[in-house]
Amino acid sequence: MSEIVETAGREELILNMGPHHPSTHGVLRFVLHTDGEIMRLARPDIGYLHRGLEKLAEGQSYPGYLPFCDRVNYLEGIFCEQAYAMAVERLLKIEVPPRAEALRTITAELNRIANHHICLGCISMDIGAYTPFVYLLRERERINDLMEALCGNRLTYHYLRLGGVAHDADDAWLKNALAFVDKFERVIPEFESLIGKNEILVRRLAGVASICGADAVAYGLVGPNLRASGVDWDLRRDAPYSFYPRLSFEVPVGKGERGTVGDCYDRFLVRVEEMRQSCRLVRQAIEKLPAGDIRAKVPRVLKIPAGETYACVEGARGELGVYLVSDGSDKPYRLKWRTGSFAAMSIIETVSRGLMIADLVALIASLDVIAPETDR
Amino acid sequence: MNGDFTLADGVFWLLSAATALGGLGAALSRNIVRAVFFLLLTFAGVAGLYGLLSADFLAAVQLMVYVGGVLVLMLFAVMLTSQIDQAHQSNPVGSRWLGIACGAAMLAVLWTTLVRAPFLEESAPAYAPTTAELGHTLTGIGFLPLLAVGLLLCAVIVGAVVVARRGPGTE
Amino acid sequence: MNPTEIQERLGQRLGASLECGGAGADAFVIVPAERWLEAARALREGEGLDFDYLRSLTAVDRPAEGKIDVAAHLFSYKRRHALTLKTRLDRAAPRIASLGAVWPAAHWHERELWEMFGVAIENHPDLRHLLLPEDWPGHPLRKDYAMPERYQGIPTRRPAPLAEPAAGTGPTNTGPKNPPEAP
Amino acid sequence: MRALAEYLAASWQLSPLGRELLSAGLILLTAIVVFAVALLIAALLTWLERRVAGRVQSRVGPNRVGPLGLLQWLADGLKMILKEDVVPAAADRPLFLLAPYPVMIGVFAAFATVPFSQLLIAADLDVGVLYLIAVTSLVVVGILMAGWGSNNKWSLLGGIRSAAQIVAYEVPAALALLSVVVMAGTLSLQSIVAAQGGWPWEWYLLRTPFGFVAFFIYFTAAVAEGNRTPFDLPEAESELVAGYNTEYSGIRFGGFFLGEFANIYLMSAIASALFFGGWQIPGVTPAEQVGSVWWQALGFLVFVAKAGVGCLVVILLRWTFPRLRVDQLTALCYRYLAPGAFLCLVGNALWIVLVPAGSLFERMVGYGMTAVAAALGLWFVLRMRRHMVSTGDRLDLDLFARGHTRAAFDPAWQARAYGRFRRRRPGEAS
Repeated sequence: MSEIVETAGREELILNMGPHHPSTHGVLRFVLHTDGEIMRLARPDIGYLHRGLEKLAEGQSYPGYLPFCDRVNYLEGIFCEQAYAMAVERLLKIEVPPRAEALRTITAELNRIANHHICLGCISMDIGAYTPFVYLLRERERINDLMEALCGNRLTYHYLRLGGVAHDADDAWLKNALAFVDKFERVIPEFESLIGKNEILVRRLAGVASICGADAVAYGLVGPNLRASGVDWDLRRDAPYSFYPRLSFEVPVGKGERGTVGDCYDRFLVRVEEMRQSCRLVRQAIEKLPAGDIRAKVPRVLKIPAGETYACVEGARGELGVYLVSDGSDKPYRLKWRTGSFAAMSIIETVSRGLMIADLVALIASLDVIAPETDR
Repeated sequence: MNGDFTLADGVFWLLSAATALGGLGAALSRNIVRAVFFLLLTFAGVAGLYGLLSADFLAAVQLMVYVGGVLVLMLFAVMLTSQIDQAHQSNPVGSRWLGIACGAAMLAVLWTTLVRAPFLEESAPAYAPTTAELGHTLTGIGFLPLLAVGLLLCAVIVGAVVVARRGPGTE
Repeated sequence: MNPTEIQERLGQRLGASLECGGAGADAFVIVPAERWLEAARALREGEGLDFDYLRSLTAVDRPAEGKIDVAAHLFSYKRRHALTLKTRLDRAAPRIASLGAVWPAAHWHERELWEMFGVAIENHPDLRHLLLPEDWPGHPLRKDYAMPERYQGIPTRRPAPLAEPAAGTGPTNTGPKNPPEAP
Repeated sequence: MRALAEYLAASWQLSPLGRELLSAGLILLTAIVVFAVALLIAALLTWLERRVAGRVQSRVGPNRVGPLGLLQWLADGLKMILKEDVVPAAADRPLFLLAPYPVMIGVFAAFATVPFSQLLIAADLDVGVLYLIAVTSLVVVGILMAGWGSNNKWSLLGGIRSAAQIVAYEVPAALALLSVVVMAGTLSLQSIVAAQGGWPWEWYLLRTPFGFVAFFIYFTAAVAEGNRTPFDLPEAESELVAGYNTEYSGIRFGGFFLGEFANIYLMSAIASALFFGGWQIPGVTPAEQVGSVWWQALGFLVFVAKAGVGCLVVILLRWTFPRLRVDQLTALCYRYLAPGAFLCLVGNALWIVLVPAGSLFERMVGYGMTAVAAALGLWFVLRMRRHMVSTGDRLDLDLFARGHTRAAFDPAWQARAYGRFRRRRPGEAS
């Protein structure tokens, strides 16, 4: 019945996981070579969500491409917008008003929390616990409400503009955002005690699929995945941009608390801690919110002098970069997205050798890979 | 077996037919997995016959051990076999005549036993509980054999653990 | 180390004077295509350079000049400096060595480079299409790429959903009318 | 039952064959009643599961069909019956088609020995406990049939996982049950219940420390045998799609589904009968119960309530815990549960030899353990309350909620804030 392939004296079962498998987030396919439950090889097959966003950019005006940015990764729209906006602003040499920078930071950190909600929820769901996912979605709903009140959209925000942001936040909004942060800071320890310290979860994640720091760097892992592997690097702190230089926060690094450094559990913990730090950042940014304009003067028809730049922000999945090449016209000549999921996806094949099927699921979830961002 | 045809007779014939059919299916099926599933019919039929003979304890044990244990283990072994897609033939062709000879010999033995046995005619089957009696036998007169069997099984388990441990560990 | 120092040191190691440019984080060095791998190695292992992180590897098609520019964005976690390593390939027959041995991350980027720009990668262990179907024709990110009208018999464009379809072209609606016609 | 048959046969003056046919008919009738009851229980459990899941996940759950969604199971059942029963082209057809039956037979036949009350039992077999273990072992055969017959690799993996799991966990489950059997000295479920008492310290759960441990071992093993989270590996959605029933649709899927839910009730019922005193009412001896219809009814309610609590726990477990990995699952069984269950069996056997029945010591142990259990329960409730308070949530156990949502923020503010983005009709003032 099943194709069983003889390779080097071993029998392998070839399993097709996806593109419509419950735990391949988005549309994503893995070809598994297994020996019973043990994996010999897991080869990702991506491209099911390739929308040609880079090619599309070549036909759009500079401001006109902004809404497309949200679609690069629907879970961290603000970051994608910000990376693109920063690239354009750098080529145009525009100063963004401080109030706009602060608003960008506030929304970005809220977006980061919302993204980690999904990621942590998916980790617990993929290893069998459904309820934490729903609890996190419930909290995330409040972020969606806030974003909707601020910019009218719940997921693909289109909040940033070149040189600023679209809408100003009034006092009521800021008060509500603070109220959310206050409540959410109390929710995090509860989440930890509900699922994060659950012995089954710990045993399913700790020591599983460790990625050492050298490997993480070599394969270009970024953000929480990189930090979980023990590399202390955060663009917000180490290459400061936007409003971050005026805020203080800590960068969590994986310590291998229950297993080895860089295992799935470290990736889980780092994200939990990042949510806590994001709360701090939102609170500080609201407290220090400067008065003033929310948008710099930008000509209506944008022509950017020829040149090129690589701008990156610390997105929810780590470094999210835009390589923008301009030829002096009003449309990008070439635009390249450098995304965290792309790198994370490329390491799966190496890391997955010798894991069990259940571990692969945990690995995919804990790397927080998401198909649209990989495929663009 | 003089007297009227009773319902118990009907049930007996039904169960016997199921048992025999299951056995035939297991022997003749060309698909090894199906052959194992035919055995399920045989085992269940035998359990039913035990039940009919008011040996309810034996019936339950038959189901538990043969269906829950032996059959599942067989299925396990079959499903984990690597060349399962080629193994549609349950027996190599060469030994068919040998099999028939063995079967005939077995039949002869059974037939002789059947003919020679002095069957006692018992009018009504006794629906008396057998469990307590069995328990007393096992802990009384049958205690030593029980202990011996237990020791043997223990040794088997230890042996199996040792063998299993050596297997994947050495790779 | 600041960009000029990096550029100088790389020039020393390769024993050639290199075309440099850019400022700050966007500083770049252009190396000849045949010294691509050598330059990458030098940057990865060179004393004081230590570029351990390949941010991205991509290309820009410049049909006017008959070139394809390949750009590798590099960064060093150890030294905290960045550099863009570039090379210019002949657009007619672009060929380049694989950087996979230097940075494993390059493998997937190179597969994308190959399918999107048609840049042949030498010594790539697993050169297959990454994002596109295996039999997709052409290299979409080239400037002169024309989308095929059909792929495997499937139209690649659909009529604008709001436009009135010309008679006989669009799919015929055989189901119930929507909105239902008033009785 | 036999008395009824004798009575009817005598009053109708039947021939011997007629008598047999009558008793056969009565048996058939009983079987149908048992099947119907089990089916109804399973169907209601699906409602309970979804409703509890809803409350656990701070949503409402099914509330459209019938009052409080109570008829949801009927709608689901109808849907399943009406749906096409798809058989994959490459499947092993007979095995695929037959697979749900062993599962259903295994579970539903076991209901015959469930002592719902002192008199309400279809067949009080002398080998009751053994019969239960034997009949439920049919389930695994059905699952293997499904896994193999589907000709789907995920199904096969699920089937093999399931078989390994059930075979492994049958050992501790049976041993844990035997440790009660040793105490009662009988295999008949009715007699085991009768040997206990109504008060908690008379239950086998709290009478000896070994019984207490044995209960948890049995419960864990039974959850594992029933393929429920945290042991739901055979149908682990995020790993094996849906395991052995991936390819099933329509009523055949319904068979597996109902079998699973009937199994939840079955295991809770067995636990209730063997460890929690079954239908025993505190302060009422079995002899007093026999005569009165009202005591019988109360006993039935007591039993159903105890089993219901068991079901609730199983359901709550599912919505709380992550799932184990295959190697952890088998390690748990072979390393801890099986030896533990064996120790309980030996411990209980020694207990009956060493501790005289009805002695002061035995009673003191019972009281002490009851106190400890009550303290543990209280601690659990308080802990839960503390967590609730710290997040600002409120305890919302209302299973019969008709549905309400709470706005995250002040609704008036939200309406005003969103209003800015509402598309204005032409001519409307901003």
